[in-house]
Amino acid sequence: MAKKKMSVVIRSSPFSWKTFEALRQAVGSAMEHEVSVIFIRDGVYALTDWKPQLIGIEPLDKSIEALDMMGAKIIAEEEALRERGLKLKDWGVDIDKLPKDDICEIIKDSEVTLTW
Amino acid sequence: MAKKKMSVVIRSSPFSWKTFEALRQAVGSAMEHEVSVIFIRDGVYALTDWKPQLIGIEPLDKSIEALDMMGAKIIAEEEALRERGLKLKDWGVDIDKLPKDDICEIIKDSEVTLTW
Amino acid sequence: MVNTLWLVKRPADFPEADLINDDDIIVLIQDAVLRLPSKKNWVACEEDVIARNVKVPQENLVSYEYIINLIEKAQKVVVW
Amino acid sequence: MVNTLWLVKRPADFPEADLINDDDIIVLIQDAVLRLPSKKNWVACEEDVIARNVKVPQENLVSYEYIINLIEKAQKVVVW
Amino acid sequence: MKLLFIMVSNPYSNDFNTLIKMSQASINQGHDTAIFFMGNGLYSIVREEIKNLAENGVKIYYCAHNAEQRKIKPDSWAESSSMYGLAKLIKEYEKVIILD
Amino acid sequence: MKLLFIMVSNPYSNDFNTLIKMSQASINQGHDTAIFFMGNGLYSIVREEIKNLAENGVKIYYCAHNAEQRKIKPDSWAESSSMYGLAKLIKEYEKVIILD
Repeated sequence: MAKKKMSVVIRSSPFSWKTFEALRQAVGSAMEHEVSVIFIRDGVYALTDWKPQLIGIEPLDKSIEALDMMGAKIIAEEEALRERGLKLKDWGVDIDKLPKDDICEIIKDSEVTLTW
Repeated sequence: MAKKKMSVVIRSSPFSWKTFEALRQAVGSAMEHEVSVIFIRDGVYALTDWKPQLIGIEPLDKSIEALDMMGAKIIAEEEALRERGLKLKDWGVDIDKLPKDDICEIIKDSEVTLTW
Repeated sequence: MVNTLWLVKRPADFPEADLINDDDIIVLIQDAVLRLPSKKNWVACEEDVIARNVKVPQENLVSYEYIINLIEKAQKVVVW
Repeated sequence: MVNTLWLVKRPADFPEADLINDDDIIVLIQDAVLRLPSKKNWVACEEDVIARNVKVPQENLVSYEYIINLIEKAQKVVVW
Repeated sequence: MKLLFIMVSNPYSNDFNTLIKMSQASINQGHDTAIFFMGNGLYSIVREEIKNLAENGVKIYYCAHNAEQRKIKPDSWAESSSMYGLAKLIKEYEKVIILD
Repeated sequence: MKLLFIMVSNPYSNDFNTLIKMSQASINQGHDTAIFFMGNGLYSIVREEIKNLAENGVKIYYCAHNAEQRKIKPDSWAESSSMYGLAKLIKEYEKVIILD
């Protein structure tokens, strides 16, 4: 019943309820585990200044704040941001921009990986 | 309130309930309209000898028979079959293998096109 | 007159080029606004664009009301 | 020992090559059985293969029970 | 114009948002607007937004077979129908938009 | 082995079939098997196949928030839980498989 290293990976188009559910799940997990929430490929759009409510989805702000408060890491893929020419929104929390290689290492190093 | 020329286009992976629903809808429409059911791209897999029940989906046989009985045309894209090396199952009904160009003409010529 | 109105929902999932006539129009909605088409004659749903915070030329942005008007004028609508 | 078991559901949606170790194994399920991987060390869910009537070498076909055994032996499972 | 939507898509999807916004815009402009729910589309029929559309004048139909299969009991403002019923709607409506 | 599935996927999907077949195979081999339903996964909890799995010994949990949001009332053999409850299950179960 030990605390685990967990990666929550958001990797496809994030403009959906799934992203909200993924973060809600990550917040719950961060209470008990060492969580990294990792945004790769099209998943990085989730961290830009998009407007979920405009398409009927709940905003992510509270989840992102909660993740930070509970010491979870939030990580965005550097290459994915660059290729898409994206800028991160200021979420008021630390977001690590890491190259793909480093992200692969974090995922490999996790005991539990949940992909969304 | 006239009878219409209708295309029902199945174009993506057909191993799902959606294909069953698409054919059920096509059967209903064939009672009132001039229907062509068109399988393109990965949609052509639907006409091979696959086993829906094995993955919890209802079989298509009755729908295919009903379409034929009501005079609907069933059309498979020649190029899609060739590229995938697929053979059609003998459904006991006529299935036209047509080149993409001809299929485009049929779709253009339809008053209603429903894509699945 | 608009012939066919193509309602496109996913990026890079365009109708086969052979299907599109010169007087057709493409309307990008949902995630289709993430990648702009190389074809002419397209518009994008403004709300879907703003929601996703992507860059689309202002002159291509249209409201839902405008899309409904296009649908009315088109001979038919195909969701692709 | 199997390190990571990659459960792949969609054709051509493979994990980034950097993620896969030599002692990992790829298990194809659902529509992933439509395209065979270029990597070594993979098996495919027999029922999903038969359901889709696709050609997969007999020696790569495994039952659900076999997949469960692989999961038990693996250090972890990642659905990709 | 008479505009018909066929809603087959999954619940909590982008298609749901598109459906709501487009049918509201359509009814706002005075068009005769209808939605036919079938397949997994049925799951959305119980949402508040659909009830609001119905109150605003959008006609709501559904496939009774799919509803029963999914154990969904639509409210009385939704009209029970079938694939044959859908075929007749397609005759009557000038434009048909499928969301699946 | 202790094996946990997290079911988030849409109803009538390929993931549903995978979930049923894999969890049955797991319980057949004597593994401690559980399914946690959340998001759109909740829609599948009312299906007969899940009840059968429960009767065969698969433990069934669900996110109460998602159930309420979707107006779904699971039977009593399913245990109401939360995202925190899921976190504790992840502690306890050795392997976790997410279907979304």
